[in-house]
This record gives sequence, structure tokens and C-alpha cells, in this order.
Amino acid sequence: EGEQFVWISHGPDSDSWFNVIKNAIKITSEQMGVTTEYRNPPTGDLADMARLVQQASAAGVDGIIVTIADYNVLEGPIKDAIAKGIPVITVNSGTIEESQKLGAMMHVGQPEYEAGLGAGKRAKEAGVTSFVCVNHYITNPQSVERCRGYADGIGVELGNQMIDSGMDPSEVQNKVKAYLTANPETNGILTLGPNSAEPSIRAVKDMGLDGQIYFGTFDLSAEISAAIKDGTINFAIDQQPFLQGSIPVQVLTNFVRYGVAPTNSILTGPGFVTKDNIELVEKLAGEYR
Amino acid sequence: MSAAILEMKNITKHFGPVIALNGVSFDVRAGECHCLLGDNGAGKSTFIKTMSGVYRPTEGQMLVDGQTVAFASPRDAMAAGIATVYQDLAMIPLMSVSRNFWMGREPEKGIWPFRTMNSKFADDITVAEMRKMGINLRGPDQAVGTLSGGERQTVAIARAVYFGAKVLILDEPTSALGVRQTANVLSTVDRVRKQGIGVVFITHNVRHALAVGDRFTVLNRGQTLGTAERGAVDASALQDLMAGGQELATLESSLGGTV
Amino acid sequence: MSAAILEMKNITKHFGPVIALNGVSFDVRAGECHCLLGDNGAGKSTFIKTMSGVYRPTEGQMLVDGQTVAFASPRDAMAAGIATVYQDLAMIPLMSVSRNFWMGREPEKGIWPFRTMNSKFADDITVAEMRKMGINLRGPDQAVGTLSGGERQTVAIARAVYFGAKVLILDEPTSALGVRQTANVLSTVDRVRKQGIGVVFITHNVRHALAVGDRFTVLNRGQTLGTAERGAVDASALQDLMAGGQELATLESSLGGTV
Amino acid sequence: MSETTTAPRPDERMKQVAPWRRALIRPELGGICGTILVFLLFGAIAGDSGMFAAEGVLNWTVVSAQFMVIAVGACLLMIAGEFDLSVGSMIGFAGVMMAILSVQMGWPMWAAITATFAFCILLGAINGWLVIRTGLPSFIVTLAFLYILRGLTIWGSVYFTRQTIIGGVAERAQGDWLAALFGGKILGGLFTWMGDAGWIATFTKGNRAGQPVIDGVPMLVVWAIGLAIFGHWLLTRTKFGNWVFAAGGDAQAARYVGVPVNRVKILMFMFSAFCACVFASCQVMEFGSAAADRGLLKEFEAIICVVIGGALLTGGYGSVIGAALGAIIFGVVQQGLFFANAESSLFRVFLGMILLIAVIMNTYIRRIITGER
Amino acid sequence: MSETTTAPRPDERMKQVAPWRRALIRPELGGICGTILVFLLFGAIAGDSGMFAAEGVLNWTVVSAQFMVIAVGACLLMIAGEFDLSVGSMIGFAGVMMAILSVQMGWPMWAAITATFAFCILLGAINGWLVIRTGLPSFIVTLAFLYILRGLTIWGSVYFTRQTIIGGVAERAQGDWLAALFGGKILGGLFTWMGDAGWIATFTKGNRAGQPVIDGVPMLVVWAIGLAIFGHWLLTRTKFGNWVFAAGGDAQAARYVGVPVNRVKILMFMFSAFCACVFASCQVMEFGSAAADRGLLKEFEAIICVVIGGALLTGGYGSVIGAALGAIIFGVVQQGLFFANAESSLFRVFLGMILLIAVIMNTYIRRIITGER
Ligand SMILES: Nc1ncnc2c1ncn2[C@@H]1O[C@H](COP(=O)(O)OP(=O)(O)OP(=O)(O)O)[C@@H](O)[C@H]1O
Ligand SMILES: Nc1ncnc2c1ncn2[C@@H]1O[C@H](COP(=O)(O)OP(=O)(O)OP(=O)(O)O)[C@@H](O)[C@H]1O
Ligand SMILES: [Mg+2]
Ligand SMILES: [Mg+2]
Repeated sequence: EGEQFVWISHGPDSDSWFNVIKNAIKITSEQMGVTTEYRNPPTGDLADMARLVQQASAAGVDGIIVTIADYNVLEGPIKDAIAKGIPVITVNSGTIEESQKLGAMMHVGQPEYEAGLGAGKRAKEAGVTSFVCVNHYITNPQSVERCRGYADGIGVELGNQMIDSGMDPSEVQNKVKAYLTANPETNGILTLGPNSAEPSIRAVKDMGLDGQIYFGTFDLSAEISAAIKDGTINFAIDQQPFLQGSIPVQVLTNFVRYGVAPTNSILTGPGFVTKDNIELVEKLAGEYR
Repeated sequence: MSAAILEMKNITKHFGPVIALNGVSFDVRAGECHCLLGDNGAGKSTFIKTMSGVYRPTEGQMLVDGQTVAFASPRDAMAAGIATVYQDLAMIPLMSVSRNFWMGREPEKGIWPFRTMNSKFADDITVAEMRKMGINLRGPDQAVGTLSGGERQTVAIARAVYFGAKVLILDEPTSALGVRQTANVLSTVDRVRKQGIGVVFITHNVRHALAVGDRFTVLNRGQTLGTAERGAVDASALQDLMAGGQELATLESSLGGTV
Repeated sequence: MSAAILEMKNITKHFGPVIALNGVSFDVRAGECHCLLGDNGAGKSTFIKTMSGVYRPTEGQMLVDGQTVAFASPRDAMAAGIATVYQDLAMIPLMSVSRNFWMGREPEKGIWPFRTMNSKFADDITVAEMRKMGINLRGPDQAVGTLSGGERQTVAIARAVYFGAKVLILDEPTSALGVRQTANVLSTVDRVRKQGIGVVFITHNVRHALAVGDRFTVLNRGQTLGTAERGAVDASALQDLMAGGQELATLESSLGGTV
Repeated sequence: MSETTTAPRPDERMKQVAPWRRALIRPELGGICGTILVFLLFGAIAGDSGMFAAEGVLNWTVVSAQFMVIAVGACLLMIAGEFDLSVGSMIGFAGVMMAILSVQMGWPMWAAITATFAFCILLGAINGWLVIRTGLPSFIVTLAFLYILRGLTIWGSVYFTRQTIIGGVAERAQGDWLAALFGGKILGGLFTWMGDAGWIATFTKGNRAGQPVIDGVPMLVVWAIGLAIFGHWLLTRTKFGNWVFAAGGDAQAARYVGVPVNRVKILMFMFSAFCACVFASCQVMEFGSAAADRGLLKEFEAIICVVIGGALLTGGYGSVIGAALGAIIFGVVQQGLFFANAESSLFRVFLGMILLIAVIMNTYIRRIITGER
Repeated sequence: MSETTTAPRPDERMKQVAPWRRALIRPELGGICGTILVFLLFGAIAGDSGMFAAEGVLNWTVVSAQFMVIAVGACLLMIAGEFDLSVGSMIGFAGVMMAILSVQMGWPMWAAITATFAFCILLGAINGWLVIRTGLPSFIVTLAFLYILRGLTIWGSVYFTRQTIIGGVAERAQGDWLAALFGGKILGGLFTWMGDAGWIATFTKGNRAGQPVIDGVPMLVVWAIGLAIFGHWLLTRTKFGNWVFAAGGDAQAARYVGVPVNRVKILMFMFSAFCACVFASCQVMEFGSAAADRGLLKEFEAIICVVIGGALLTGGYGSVIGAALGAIIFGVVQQGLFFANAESSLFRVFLGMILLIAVIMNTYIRRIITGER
């Protein structure tokens, strides 16, 4: 009872996506009767994230849950923690192979490149030939992975179809409009999360292109699910962050208390949310989905 | 002579551990030029900054026209009719002469909330006032930064005089000036005094003081050494008083008494 | 008298559209005090800044000990033995007296790359030199910002003298000083001159000039009005020269000739 | 002091300067030249991309207007001799506060907006008061607020809503008179009419075919223009404007002649906070959501606009028109690069270059004015 | 000038100041008090969390060391009267350049590191040269470089690798003598011995059971201490240090007495770039990868450390020891909040508060020194 875990992410303070995870952590911790601290590097600097792992292992917590934002950076600290006998579960980005190489118990998440690739293949089926990838956090390596996967899925080289849109919604909206005006042949859009998706929805609607352009996005929010319903967005890649927050805490608790754990990694995504299954997720989008 | 317009009684001023003024009394009457003399660091600038509301005295009493006053800011002092030309001139180099001239009391026109500065009026007055002092501006929008030191000094004095001060305080107005500019400033002091304004004139230069002063007060290390009337004192006596009257003798002999 | 240590021939200096100097010639000999007089804006400061390497002349020739020189920076001028006390004092308020004294020529000890400043030596010399000039420091690490104007002036002069200049240039060293401080500076000039150093002394004050000067050059609006020997000229003649000799007469009558 | 005759005589020590050159010498000259250059440049490289069609114009106008709103505040504050690094955090804070009050607390929208404005202006006043009271550089004080406000924003939004994006503001704003002042559009009728008359393009495909491509001018643009005009008027025509210049030029000197410098500076901090709130309100009302990461780095962008527009970082010199032009330059360059299909990761490189070139040009102009060298 | 007698006499116009109060008056006093306070605070609230066990100490030491490396550069530059907002971008740029040269271009590691240092120091010199040559405030010039360098970093890494993160540096660095100077660890033997002697904890389970929890002091820490000592020595003991103070105190005055102010300032910009490169190298060598987002906002953190440590933003006053203490305070607070399990979004709020309190305290101290009020 009262075990101490930490859940370390790479998202900067202002990143809205990790909220669902935070909520999941909170609920699961209450259910399991443990304390789980959510931690992140304030500016999203992965080197700072490595320090967080070291800090958690120095504080002697009972278990660490960590995203593999960059294998190289986290390799040392995670291996040290494992060597110290602290059970580690990797989550979110990163691959199962990486997780195994680190010696983690399991991986719960969605590999970014593969998710992008899946989205790209879907888009190719729908006939997308020329696309724009709206990247609102271009300095983050994971974001580029998603665009790269998407481009590869469609089978084109990633060049300046990836736009550095910035975080400011008006700027995102107007940049997307500018791109679509200057490149009228564009028939596919990929956005990397609510921050870029919401303004892009407006841009597409403003230009009367809703439904005309094949629009995919990562992650969910209230506005994204509304857009899926009205047909502006064709699919959202849901990696079910709730599970990424919840499963590791359950697994760790059971492992620490009773020494039992599943033997395989769990892929929580990419799951595609479309008009067909939107009803289910709509109510909870942004908070638990 | 008339009663004092401005009277300072037993002013003390401390800056943290520094005792800059230690009980100084002083008064100015209408139409007189009262010279304040003293060596470096005697406390002259501190004293007049107290008069003009920049500092509040630690202790002591200030009376304007016989009424006790306490100035919270230079604005209050100005409202009470005390205008000051500071040693560091209080001019803003990047702004035009006209804007500097009117700074803090810009003339306005129109009704609130659409009151605007009356630039035309301000410019005209500025040019006219400066011409009275013998300066022809290139234009009222010339930046003060492009004026010479003497010209800036004149802007400051013209400003103070124009705003109809009852008391005009000049802190070492002549120290950086050439002969001609000095003569000009002194004759301006003379003119101002004749208009019935009380002038407080601060200087190191005994000769400049004697040229225009009616009374002379010497400060030394934060205290007054007394006040003398015009005619009751001569240059060398004043000089001795300022210097504390000690080793000056030896120097004078070697240099020919021309300091 | 001896040959000139420093000679300036036909110096011209333009600042963009401003012609500050328009062909000025000037020389200093060992052991003399050559006074440079002139009204505000006459170009005195510009001229001596040219001498001391701050500005490069637009045209003209400079000779030190008969050799043509061209200073690229104040450092070069100092190396050639020309030390200057600027009107704006070139002191750094937050630094200690000792550090200011040695600034630019710090004494060092040890071998490269472990050369360090010899602080002990620097402090001792500073205290000793300041005492020679009649100032007792609280300590060599007192910040210059806490000194009075006169004290700062003295640090600047002591520094220039100590570094064994051949020519010492003083730009209006007395303008902000009290009587006693002025006497002190003038007697320092006298002392320095007697050591065989050539002194260039700039002032507005004819009396200060006459007290120590051997020769007098008057600048007016960027040009020389000629050089006079000591004894060949008196105060009022110099004064007329500086002012251009025009309307001063009228002022003098009203103010009693005491400017 | 060189003459006592009354007729001005040319000074023989001044070389002649051509009058046209003198007439050109004004703080916003750099901004004017820059604007012309930028338009020529993008006219050449992106002229056929739709950048200068009605829709394209609205596109960069909106982006420029955003910059303009905060640039006006930053400009007046900078002329008063201070600057405010907390603008960006203030934008995030104001948006989240508004959203929490209206969506979570259920306040009517107008009340939420009013309360937010009041509180943020108070924060601006605290900023100013600290700067004045402690005598610290505003860089430090507002840097502290940059961190404090961003931290509070994130903490507050997570605490109250367990989210860092708060949606649902649009529904609450429906029909609210004050919300319309920030999120509405005007002149919709005019554009419909222009579209019908064929003066502006209409959609040719998609589900809005036949409608004009522009359905109105966002209130943001109106605010931007209004603030720029107000700022310009305040600065150049009023007594208070003179005080702003004086406070920034030399606070001590201004104090000596009775200018209430402290009041001026604090008011300018408050105005800067006000502009940040306008920015936040327009954004929240338009997008219907607030997020804790809004406004990141906006403080720099505001300062860049102001400096491109010819103001002096050290205060006492500058022009609101210049800052507004700086905002236009910034907006046009940013959007123009997208219209021109430039590699978008090079945007920052361009921005840095433009900043450098603009300030060097401005410095040259200012040196001519003051005659310094 | 008040006395001409030789024996110093107390001035009757000075009130007495206690000697102990005078002895305390030094720029780093604020830093010293702050450090003590911070340790007491976290000793109380996080004493039993492992923060002060060997591993915990290493954790915050490394973080502090990182701050210290860039704070030393920023401190010297700030004392010389300038500052550098491009430090953060320089860190990202240097890392990516190193990685591209070694991994993509196949250069040997030592060559890649040397070339990166040379190029970044050149960039620092260009920064400085522009500041000197144009007379612009360094805020503007380095702000331009903040954008330019970050843009180039992103563009370069995407152009060469189609990614913004470049791994594989660790393999290339294997066995490289220069890489070891940045990424290695020292005193491993000592810790093994201490572990054996039971002085520090050892791993109790897992595949490294029996080994001490600390296997050495990272070179980063050595660099930080080395740079701090070097900076302190340079500033207080050498002629050059005197020039740094002079250049920042009053550049014009320093120029008049022959201090080569331009050279001093440019050298300090280069030193600041050097420190940024050390930071980047240590990070890249330790983690084996470089990314385009490294160093974000580090410029502010460096400035904050320096200012907490008692330096004056306007130059001419400060101490490297103070800056180093500032870095320790920053590092301890940042990691300590995690050890204390504080809500991490409140970290920025704390940081802002500490900054404010520290500078206000420092100002008070400095006023006592200079006697200003
Ligand atoms: N703000 C201040 N803080 C501390 N000490 C001060 C302050 N202002 C003045 N002093 C001290 O008070 C004393 C008087 O200074 P003040 O400037 O009034 O002298 P002064 O007579 O005007 O000298 P000068 O002829 O050089 O202008 C000096 O010792 C000075 O150092
Ligand atoms: N850097 C500069 N740029 C432009 N003009 C200048 C510059 N320096 C001086 N001047 C001009 O050159 C002329 C001579 O100035 P200078 O300072 O040499 O006069 P001065 O004789 O020293 O006067 P003062 O007695 O007031 O010190 C003045 O008209 C001044 O405005
Ligand atoms: Mg004084
Ligand atoms: Mg001069």
C-alpha cells in the first residue's frame, strides 16, 4: 500500500495532450491506492528529462514509467534505474525493441513513425497525392517522425510539405490557409494534435474545403470529434492515452505487491477514430480520450 | 526690503549614513539675488533640491509667503512658484526644444477627452522666448541634443523665467560657460531680479556672485557660516570664508592671488 | 625655451556636416603651461581629443619630438607620452579608486599565462599618490562613485602625473571645483610644469589661465585667433579675444566689470 | 548663443544638408522603407500565389493585426523607457482566466471579460509598481512575471478543468454583447455585395461555392487599427504623450520639471497589459477556446515589431506608426514565405535577418537626426 | 579634499557603520545567503527523500553544473556590459553541427568537435563585432541570432537527416580522446572504493548489484568548476579582468584611458559562445544524440543565474562566484521541488519568485556599497 511511482513524460508544461494521461494517472492511482507523480521537463528539453529519470531513481521510488522520447538520451539513466532494481515501464513514443533493449518490463504505447506510416497508407488509399503536414512543435523530434511516417506511407519524400506553424492559433490558421492558397493541388492534411488541428479545421472550413480535402489528425479533443462528426476530419489517430496512463500504474502496482506482470508489450495505438466510431469517444474527448 | 517669499529654517538632510545638511537657515526676498556659495560637497545642491521639492528635509521647516509648506514633488514646488535650473540641466536630448521648454506644463486645447497639446502656440512662445534671451533657433523642433551647453543652459533659464516663478533657483549656471555666455546669464539674472522675482544663485565663483548678488550666504560642510549684505563684504573675504580661510594664503603667494 | 614636444599643424576635424576645427596649429614645449582658451563650442575639447588619439584629424599633421605620428587610439597617444584628463572624467563609479587609477596599465606579476595584477603594489602606490595630492582615502578599495567631484578630479590628475607623461592635457579641470580645490589643482599644474612636463591647460576662466599659463592660445569657432606670451597680454585683452570683443562692453558697464 | 542679431544666418560651420533629406528624417522612415521593400519583394516572388487577392490580403492582415495589437502597447511602454517580457504569459493567463470564469464558474461572458481585463491591468500595474519601487530594470521584473504568470496559467487551468485547453467558450459567448466586440466580424454585407458585383472573388468549388471569399473584417483588425490610431494620437498630440517621451528620454530630468514619471510608467505598463488582454480576448472569442500555451514568445515578437519600426530600445524615441508598420512587415514576411512556398524552417532565419537589417537602417537614420556619430 | 593633514580622521559628517556590516558587503553576498537558505529549506522539506544521499547529490550537482557552465560565460559578458540571448540557440546549433559532421559526414569525433568550437566561437565574434560596429544594444543583435541560429539548426538537421534528432553520436565518440574530455567520468576508482567501504550506497539488486550507485563524476561537473575558477581568477586577479569591469562600467571612460574595450567585449562574446559549446558537447557526448530543440530558453536561465548571483544587468558589477552560486540555487530549487514532490507546474511560479526576491535583496546590498539611495 502507498507505493510511490513516477510517470515521466517529454511534454513541455504547456502541452495539452498529456492531460488525459494525468487524469488517467490520478484515477488509477486512487483505485490502486498508490501515489504516482507526473513529471515533465518544463520546456520539453529531453536532456532535462534524463535528469528527471536520474532524480526519480535517486529518490528511490518503487517504479518508473517513462516515455522513450529519445532512446540515446534516456538509455543511460533508465539502465541505471533498472540496475538499481527499480522496475521500469516505457510508454507512449518509442518502439518495443527499444524498450526491450533498455531492459524495461514492457512498453505501453504507440510508435510514432509507424503511426504516421499507418495514417499515410490510409491517406494513399483515399487518393492523397499531395499533402501538408502542420507541425506545431517542430523543435520536438517526435513530431517530425510522424510527418516522416506519413510521407513514407503516401510514398513521397518529406520536403517543405511539413510547415513550421508555431503554436499561436491565428498564425496556424493563416499559415495553413496561405499554404493551401499557394498550393491548390493539395488534397491531404495531417495535423499533429489539437494545437494544430483546431485552427486547421477553421482554415479548411473558411476556404470551403471541408470534406473536399482528406484530413487526418493525431489525438482527440472536443473540437476534433465535432469535426469528425461533421465530416471535416476523416480520421483521428487515437493512441488511447488513458491506457498509457493507466496500464503501467496497474501493472507496476501488481508487480510490486504480488510479483505478477504481463509478459508482452501493449500497443495502445494507432487506433483510427472515424465517423463510424466517433459516438463512443465524443463525450470524453480531451479529458479521458 | 520686503518680507521673505521663501524661508528655510534649520534644514537637516541625511542620506543614510551621510549627513549632507546640518541645520541650514536661509531666506529669499522678492527682487533680490541671494547668492549661495560654498566649496565642493558643501551641500549647496542638496539644499536647493530640498527647496525645490526633489528631496524632503529630514528635519526643519519651509515657509512660502509665511505659510508652512511641505513639497511632495517638484510639481508641488513649481505650483508654489519655485522654479529651478538644475546643475544637471533636466533636458531631454532626443526631444525638441519646444517640447523640452514646455515639459511638465504643456499648453492644451480642445475639450476632454480630446484635449491635445497646442503645438503651434508652444512653438511660437518658445521661439519668441529664446530670441529674447539672444538665441535664434533653427526651428522649435530642433533636438536639444544638437544645442551647445550654453544654449541648453539658456533654454532652462528661459523656461523658468517664462513660467513666472516667484523664486528662481540657479544651480551653478555659469560653471561650464564661456565668457560671453556667462555675461549673458548674469545679465539675465539682473533682468529677472528687476521684475521682482527672488533669485537664488549658486556658484563657486566669487566674482560672479559679487557681480549680481544682494546677499551672500556661505555653506561649509553642511552648515551656514552666516549671511552678508552686499557692500559689507569683498571678494577676498568671501573667498576666505568659502575655503575655511586656511592654507589658501600660501597658494596665493605662489600663484599671484589670481584664483 | 626648448623645442616643442608636441606640435599640431593645421588640424581640421569634421563631424558629418559639422566643421568643428578648421585649421588649428598649436605646440607645447617641455616645462611650459600652454593655455587653450575659448568660448563654448569653440572646439577646445575636440582639439585635445585629437591630440590624445580619441579622434583622428580629418586633415593636418601631428608631430611628437619632431616625428610625424598618427594615433589610432588613446593607447597610442599614451604610449607616446601624452596623458589626458578629460572634461568628462573617464572614471568608473562602481570600481575602486585603485582599479580606476591603474585602469589600462595595470601592474602585473608572475609569468604568462599566470600573470596576475599586482594589487598590493597598485594599492600602495595609489594611496601614496593620492596623499601627495592631499587626499586621504578611506582605503584604496573605496568606490570612486563615493568620492566628491573634486576628489575624482584629483584621482584623474594624479593618475596622469604618475604615469610620467611628457605632455599633460587638462580639459577644464577647474570648472566644477570650489576655491580650495581650484587652488590645489593650479598648484599641481605648477608643480608638474616644474618637473619639465609640458602642460596643456584648457579653461574658460581667464584668471585661472593667467595664474599658471606661460603662453595663451585662443580658439574661436574652430580657428585660432593667435598665441600670446605671458606678460604680453592682460586679463581684459584675453577676455575680449575670447568673446570676439563685441557686446561685452555693454554688459560690463551694467555689472561692474567683474565677470 | 552664437548670434544676437534677430535674423537667422546660416552657420558657416555647418555643411549644407539637402532639405528633402531633412524632411525624410523621422523615426518611422525605416518602417516605411521596410514596408515598401517587403511588398515589392513578395509582389515579385509570390505575386501569382493569391497573396494579393482579397483572401490573401485578409490572411496577412489578420496576422499583422495580431502583432499590431501587442506592438502598440509595447511601443508606448518602450518609449516610456521600459519593456515588458510578460506580455506573452499575460496573453495565456488572460485567455485561461476568461475561460475558467465563464465556462467553469458559469459567469456571463461580459462579466468574465470585464473581470479579466480588470485583473490583468492590475497585474500590469503591479509590474510597473515593482519596477518603480525597487528601481530594478524592467527586464528582470517582467522576466519574473513571465515565469510566474505562465506557471499560474498552467496550474490554474489544470486545477480547475484538468485540461490545458479549455473549450466551450464559443457557446457561452453566443449573443453576448461584449464578446461580439472581440470575436465578431463587421462589414459582412459589404463583402457579400462586392462578391455579387464581382469585385472580389467568390468560392468556385467546395461547399461554399458562390459566397464571397471574405465574409467580413474580424474585430481584431478593427482593434489593431483603433489602437494604433489612439496610440499615435496619444503620443504625438497630447500632453501625456510628451510625458511618455520625457519619462523614457531621461526620467530624472523629467521628474525635476514636474512630470509625474512614475504615474506615466505605471500607466504604460497597464496599457501594455490591456493590449495583451485585447489580444487574448480576440483570440479566445474567435477560436472559442483558451489554452495555457497561448502567447509563447509573443513578447519578443512585440519588441521586434517595435524595434523594426524605429523605436529605441533604451526609450525616449520611437513612433506608434512605426511599430504598426513593423507589425505589418512581420506579418507579411511570415505569411509571404508560406505563399512563396519557401522552406518554412527557414522562417526564423529570415526573421532574424530582417530584424538586423531593419535596426541597422534605423540606427543610421537616427544618427542623421541627432547628429551623433 | 577635506583634509590635508596626513593622519586620516573620521569624517564628522559620516554616521558610524558597523565593521561587520561593511565586511559583508560584496556582490556575491546575496548568492551566499540564497544558497544557505535554499539548502536549509530543502533540507527541511525533502531531507528524507534521498536528495542528500550520494545519488541525489549527484543529480542536482549535474543540473547545477549545467547551469553553471553557461552562467559563467553569461556573467563575464554581463559584467562587460553586454548580454547574449543567443546562448540557447547556440547550444542547439553546436550539438546538431557536431552530430551532422561526425555521424552524417563521417568526420572523426575530435575533428567534428574542434570544427564546431571554432565555428561557434566565430559566431560569437560576429555577434560581438556587430554589437560594437553598429552600436546597437546587444539585446537586439543577439535576439536576431536567437532566431537565425535556431532556424538554421532546424533546417540543417531536417535537410541532412530528415529528422530533428540525430542519434548515433555515442558510437562515433567511442574511444575518441576529445569526446572523453566532455562525456567521460572521473574518479570512478574513488567511488568504487567508497562503495566498498560502505560510505556511499551500492546497488542492492539488479545486474549491477554491489557496484556503487555513483560510478564517477561527469566531466560536465569538472568543466563547470574549472570554468568558474578560471572566470573568478580572470575577473578578480588579472589585468584583463579589470578591463572587463571597466568596459562594462563605462565603455567611453575605459576607451579614453586606453582600455581596448572593443577587443574585451568581442572576446567576452566569444567566451560566452565557448561556454555554450562546452554545454552542448557535454550534453551530446553524455547522451549520444543531438536535437534541434536543445537549449530552449537557456539564455534566460543563464541570465537569471547571473542576476541572482548579484551581477548588475547594466554591466560593470558582479562576480563569477555569485553566478556559480546562482546556478547552484537554480539547480537545487529545480530538482528539489521534484524531490519534495511539489506540483511541477508551480515550478515556474517559484522560479519567478526567487528571481524577484534575489534581485531585490541584491539591490539593497549594492546600494549599501555605493552609498546611492
Ligand atoms: N543622493 C545622495 N546620497 C548620498 N550622499 C549624497 C547624495 N547627494 C549628495 N550627497 C552627499 O552630500 C554632500 C553634499 O553634496 P552636494 O551635491 O549638495 O554638494 P554641492 O555643494 O552641490 O557640491 P558641488 O559644488 O560639487 O556641486 C556630499 O558629501 C555628497 O557626497
Ligand atoms: N561627436 C560630435 N559630433 C558632432 N558634432 C560635435 C561632436 N563633438 C563636438 N561637436 C561639435 O563641435 C563643436 C566644438 O565642440 P567642443 O566640445 O570641442 O567645444 P568646446 O570648446 O570644448 O566647448 P565647451 O567649452 O563647451 O566644452 C561644437 O559645435 C559641437 O557641437
Ligand atoms: Mg552641486
Ligand atoms: Mg569642452
